Amino acid sequence: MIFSTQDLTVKYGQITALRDLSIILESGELTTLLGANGAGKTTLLKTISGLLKPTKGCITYQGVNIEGLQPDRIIKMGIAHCPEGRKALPRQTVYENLKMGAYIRNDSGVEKDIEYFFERFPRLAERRDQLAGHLSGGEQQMLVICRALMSKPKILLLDEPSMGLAPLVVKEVFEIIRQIHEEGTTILLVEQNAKMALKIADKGYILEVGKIVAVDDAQSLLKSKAVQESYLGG
Amino acid sequence: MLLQHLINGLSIGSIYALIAMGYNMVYGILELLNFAHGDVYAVGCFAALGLLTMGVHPALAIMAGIIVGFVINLFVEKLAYRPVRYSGRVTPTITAVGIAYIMRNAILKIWGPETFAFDIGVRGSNLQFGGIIIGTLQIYILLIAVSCMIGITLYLKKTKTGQGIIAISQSIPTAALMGVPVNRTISIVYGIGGALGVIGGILFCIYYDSIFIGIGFALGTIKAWMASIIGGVGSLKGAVMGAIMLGLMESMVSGYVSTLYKDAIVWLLLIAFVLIKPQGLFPAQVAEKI
Amino acid sequence: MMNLAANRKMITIAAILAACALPLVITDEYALRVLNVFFIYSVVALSINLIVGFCGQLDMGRAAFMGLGAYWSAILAVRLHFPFFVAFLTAGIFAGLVGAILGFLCRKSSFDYLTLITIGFNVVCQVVFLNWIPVTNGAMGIPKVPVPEFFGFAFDTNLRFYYLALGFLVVCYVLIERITKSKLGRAFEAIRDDSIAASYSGINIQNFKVLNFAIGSVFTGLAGSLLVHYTQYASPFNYTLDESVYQLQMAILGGLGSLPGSLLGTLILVVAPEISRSFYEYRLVFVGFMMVIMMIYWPNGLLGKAGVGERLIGIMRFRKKEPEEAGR
Amino acid sequence: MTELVKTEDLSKHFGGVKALEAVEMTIRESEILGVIGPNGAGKSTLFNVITGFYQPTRGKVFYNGVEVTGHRVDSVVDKGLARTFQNIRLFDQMTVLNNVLVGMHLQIHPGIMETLFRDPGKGQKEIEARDKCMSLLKYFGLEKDATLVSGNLPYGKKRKLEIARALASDPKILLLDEPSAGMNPNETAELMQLIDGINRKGYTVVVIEHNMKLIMGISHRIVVLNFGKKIAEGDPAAIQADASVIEAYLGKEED
Amino acid sequence: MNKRLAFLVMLIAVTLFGVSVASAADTIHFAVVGPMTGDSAGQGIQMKAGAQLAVDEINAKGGVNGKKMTFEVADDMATPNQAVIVAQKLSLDKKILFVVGHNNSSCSIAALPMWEKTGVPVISPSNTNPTLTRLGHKNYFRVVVNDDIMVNQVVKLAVKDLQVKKPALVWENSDYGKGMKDVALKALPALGVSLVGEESYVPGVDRDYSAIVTKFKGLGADGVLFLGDYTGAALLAKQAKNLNYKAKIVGASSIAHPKLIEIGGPAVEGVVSVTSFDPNDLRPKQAAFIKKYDSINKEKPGEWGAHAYDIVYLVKAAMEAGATDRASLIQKLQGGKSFDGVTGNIKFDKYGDVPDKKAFVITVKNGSFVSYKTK
Repeated sequence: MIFSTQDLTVKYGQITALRDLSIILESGELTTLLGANGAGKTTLLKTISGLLKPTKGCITYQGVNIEGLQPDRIIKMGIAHCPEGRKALPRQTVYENLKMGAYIRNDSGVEKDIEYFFERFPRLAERRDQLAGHLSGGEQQMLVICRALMSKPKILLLDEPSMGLAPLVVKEVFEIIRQIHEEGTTILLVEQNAKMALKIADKGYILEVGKIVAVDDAQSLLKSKAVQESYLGG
Repeated sequence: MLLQHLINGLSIGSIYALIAMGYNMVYGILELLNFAHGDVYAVGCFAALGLLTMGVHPALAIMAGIIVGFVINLFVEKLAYRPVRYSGRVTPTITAVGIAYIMRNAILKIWGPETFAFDIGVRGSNLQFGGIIIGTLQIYILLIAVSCMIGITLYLKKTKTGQGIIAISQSIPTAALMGVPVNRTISIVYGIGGALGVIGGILFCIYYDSIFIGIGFALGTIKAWMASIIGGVGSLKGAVMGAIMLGLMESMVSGYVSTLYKDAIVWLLLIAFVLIKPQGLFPAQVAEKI
Repeated sequence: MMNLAANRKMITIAAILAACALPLVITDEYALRVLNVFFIYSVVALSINLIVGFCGQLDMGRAAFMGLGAYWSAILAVRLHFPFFVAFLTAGIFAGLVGAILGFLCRKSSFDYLTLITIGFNVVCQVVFLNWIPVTNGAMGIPKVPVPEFFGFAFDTNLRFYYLALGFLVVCYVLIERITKSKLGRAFEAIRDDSIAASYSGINIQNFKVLNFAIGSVFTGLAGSLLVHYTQYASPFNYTLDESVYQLQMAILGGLGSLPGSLLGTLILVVAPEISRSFYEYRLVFVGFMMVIMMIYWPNGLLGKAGVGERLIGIMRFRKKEPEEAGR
Repeated sequence: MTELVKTEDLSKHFGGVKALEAVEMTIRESEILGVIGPNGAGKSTLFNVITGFYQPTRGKVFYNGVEVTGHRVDSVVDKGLARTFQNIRLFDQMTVLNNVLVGMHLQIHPGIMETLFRDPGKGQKEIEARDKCMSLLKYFGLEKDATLVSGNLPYGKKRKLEIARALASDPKILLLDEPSAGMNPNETAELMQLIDGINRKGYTVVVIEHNMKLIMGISHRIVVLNFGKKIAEGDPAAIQADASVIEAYLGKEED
Repeated sequence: MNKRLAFLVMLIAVTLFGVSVASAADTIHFAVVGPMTGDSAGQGIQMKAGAQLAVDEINAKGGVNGKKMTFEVADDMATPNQAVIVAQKLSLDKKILFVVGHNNSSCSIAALPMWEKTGVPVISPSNTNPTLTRLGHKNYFRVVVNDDIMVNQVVKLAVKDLQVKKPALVWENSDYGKGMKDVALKALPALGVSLVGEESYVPGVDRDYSAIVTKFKGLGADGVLFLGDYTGAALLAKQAKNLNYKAKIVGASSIAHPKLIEIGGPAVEGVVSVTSFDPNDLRPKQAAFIKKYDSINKEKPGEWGAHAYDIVYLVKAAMEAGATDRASLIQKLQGGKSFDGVTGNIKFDKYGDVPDKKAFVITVKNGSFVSYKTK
């Protein structure tokens, strides 16, 4: 176990977004988090990465409680959050976006890593000096994932990477995620596209109105009748 | 004559440009209508004056003034703006007006409303081309303005903190997720804004060999704001161009229309400009979403 | 519910009666004058509240409209010998018209620009008051403005004027309260809270903004007119930007969106400087601190609604910055 | 069935992005029309162009046969449209009742005399409006919250209040933008009944949704958008069987 | 709510009953009214300092007819509306015998009717606008030479002594500058010269005069009549020098201030000004006053301080001649003998002006003011 939350409760004003939520991530595993809009998935990721402060509960990472730390501290510890909605920095170039991803790094390998991503995703390389705001949706998503990886995270939090992307691009994005996973990064994936997410995941949590309602390995969830009905459009 | 008026306008414009750059740091990046900008840097300029009259070396006094501007803005940001950072537009605007009042009256209490000589021993000479006279000081000021602009642009473009600042201007949460220490970086933005203001303010004082309370609000905040709006909010280049346009406009109106109605005419021109070209000369693209 | 409404009415009537009886206790001419000025400034604060508090348009040049009303009235009364009530009423209409025109020009302007334009308009008005000598008599101003007079009854003492000013305040207060509680006021508040949702409720945002500006300006203009007939002297130095900010502070101190708050805020800022010399000397620093502290801890003002309902916050959000995040 | 709204070649481009491209669609009287498609497919843009919030780059919008292209939002609303929003947009500082009264903006015409010379809330028009709003609130189970500040309501009630506000203007067409977002299955079921009830009262309803259960359960007709284009139109059964829809939106069954 | 209510009640109570404590009858009370806060506070504070010096001297020597003098200070904030409120307050205070003030002509115009109601003599140290004494207020006096006299002398100085052929005019846009400009526009044609250019500036705001200088240079003006404040004059001189414009600068009273040289430096060499008070006056009486004032206030007196000082002594003289209350003071002042103060000879005419008072001419030479010999 590399990471866990215990009894996490988060409130927006009077609204409780998460209620006593506990999850566990095993090192090197891809865990997916499923649930309807407003179930609290994004809230959970924001809380982990320090954007939101839980009212109650505890977040443990490598045996240390990181609850309450500022986002810049948390990313330094090796947890990168790739936010939903393709949050590229639109007024900066592709290159600058990637460089921003390495904001916390002071080593000399940054340029080399950027070149590595450019090699791996030639489409980004082509647009190296274009403003990120001018990229297509799929390219932006690619960029945002690469940017998150630039910090060399041990855990990657991915928030709906397939949102609003064409099916083909979605496939591509999932392929990237699968590769990152294979390279040994621990991933927490939030997805609406439940079927695809479960296919590449090791384990899945199902969230409903701020609560975990089911947890199982991905294959069993994929086959579960209830899950199919609620989340696979059955 | 026209050429001389143009040169006069250009030199006032370049002073406005320096002040506007500092203003625009905050306005462009954090969207705060910083009514306190002028009065904060005026404190820095008066601090420099205080040291000068105590016999401190001018270079040291000016450095100290710049540091004072930097530090005051750090404190003001922490105490007055950070608590209302996410409270919409009106709230921080009003706190800024409050800070302006506090600063201005602090100056009034300590130094009073008088005009003081501001003499650092630099005397510009004049270059004459035909009938046109250009002061060397004017050239220096223009050079300082341009090099500050280049310096800031490079700082924002090439340094890590600079890139962090640009990221913050686009989305605070996203920047935070990149590991940008948001509060510290925003403090730096305010600090630089204050320091740039002091540089502009001190050049103003040197150019006119005098300092008085009005360099803050009337000649600082308001002109910087006008320049930012002419240039387009959030564009450093725009602020500089806007400031120079403003200087030229004032000079031309004084020279060819009327000194009596100068302020009114310049304001009316600005209002007309805003109504015709609300995005300014160098607009930033914004799309409203629902 | 019913009981509360009835009580409120009783309290209001009692307050008005008490105000009417006040001169029996207070006979000091100076105190009466301060109260008279307070009544008039209250109307200005109410009009600012209508514009800034209810409609969310940050107007920082209200003194210009006071000046427009004052000069219009002074010129009509002194130069053209119109009777008081004609000068007074047309001053309100004139200020309202100018407000409508300015509002119309700014109808599409964003928050920043409107604020800038109102400041600019204040400067322009002052320059015109100062320099359009044939009409405004420039820096020397227009002296000997006649005292208010209705059908031969002159309000020429502080006591008589007290009732006129009180009546003026009561009428303006009632009218403004009715406006804010009508369809009109709801539309203003809707624009302030969410202009997009407001337009989807069928509100023509631009027209209502213009209307709001015009109505506010009518009241400001009337107050300006009444004050000039009271001080009997119109001077360009009364309508400066500093004056505008001071008036704005009256509305802020009491609470934007709260009408009784405007009265309280005005009372404090008009009366307190007269009480204490030291307050007098440091009043500007005081209001400076007050503006900062109020905005941070008490954004709704002294009599604004308490709790989460920060009236100001909905006006224009930092959408790109998602206020709920990183706000710690 | 009469066509209340008709679009012709409706296109909206943002810079180089074609958010809507040559969409031709109709809204028919008394139907429940579902609009589905992946995020970013142009569903909200379609709403925004139809209601006048965006000016279309190309094409026309007709309402009851009258062209309304380029009209301001409020004048389109005046033709009998009302909507709710994806991210709830209430007047947060106003009371629940006042929110609904704002919704009635176009129905109340109190006149200057009533505004200025009657006690607040005592005018004839005002009383009638309040009564109507209260009965509307009652229908949504919000009558007890009428005097609360709307910003303090819980999420579910906010959603209902938004619908109530939209209905207050007595629209012919009600546009609902992801009304079930953030609702649990029970709430969603309740919402489905509510929408159905509204439709039975004679309102035409258009719904943007991701929730397939809801959309397939109540829609009479479904329009599918993808990349700004209409890729399919038909009754729920047909849509579920449509290959292009499955590929773009519902997802292929095989690997 | 209760706390707020209590606060409110307290506030009202304090206002209404906060009448100042009555004091012994054997003191002479008066008031100094001027801008004590804000941008022109410096002038009001000088008025206060001048009056204070006089009062201290008088009291140290046993007072006036055995009574000590004391005064209170009120702030008109340089705004007419506030001036009226101050007048309302103090004019009803029976103790107040007379008023030193106001500083701004607009404040005087606004407040004089109020002072007149209770017959308070108002003696201004600095209102120079000629129209003020023609408004018909019997209680109004000023010890300063009015602009009519002052500006006529400036014009004469420029045309006759300095041989200016093509004069240009700069005036500050205030009641003060405007009044002077009107006089100059009448005086110039009378001497047979016509103005080639006329510009204005906003005192305390405008700092750039290069457009004006460039314009005047283009018009070929050989002399500039500067009717405004010393800061403006100093900056104009500097910017003229920078632009190689060599016209003679002639000014009225308000530029004759040590700050002119401090700010203007070498650029103001040769500037000539008519003044009613010279801060470098070497005559024994004046020099003693200046030294004393300087040692207390760490600043040389300007005309405000000197005039306020004179006003107090002037009233002392009138009281020693038999004035006892407001009415008799006005009477004594109106028909008074001439009084010799540090600013010159004060004798009021029927309007309350001092037509006989002489203004003198000074010029800047080697970084200080010296007197200028007129022809």
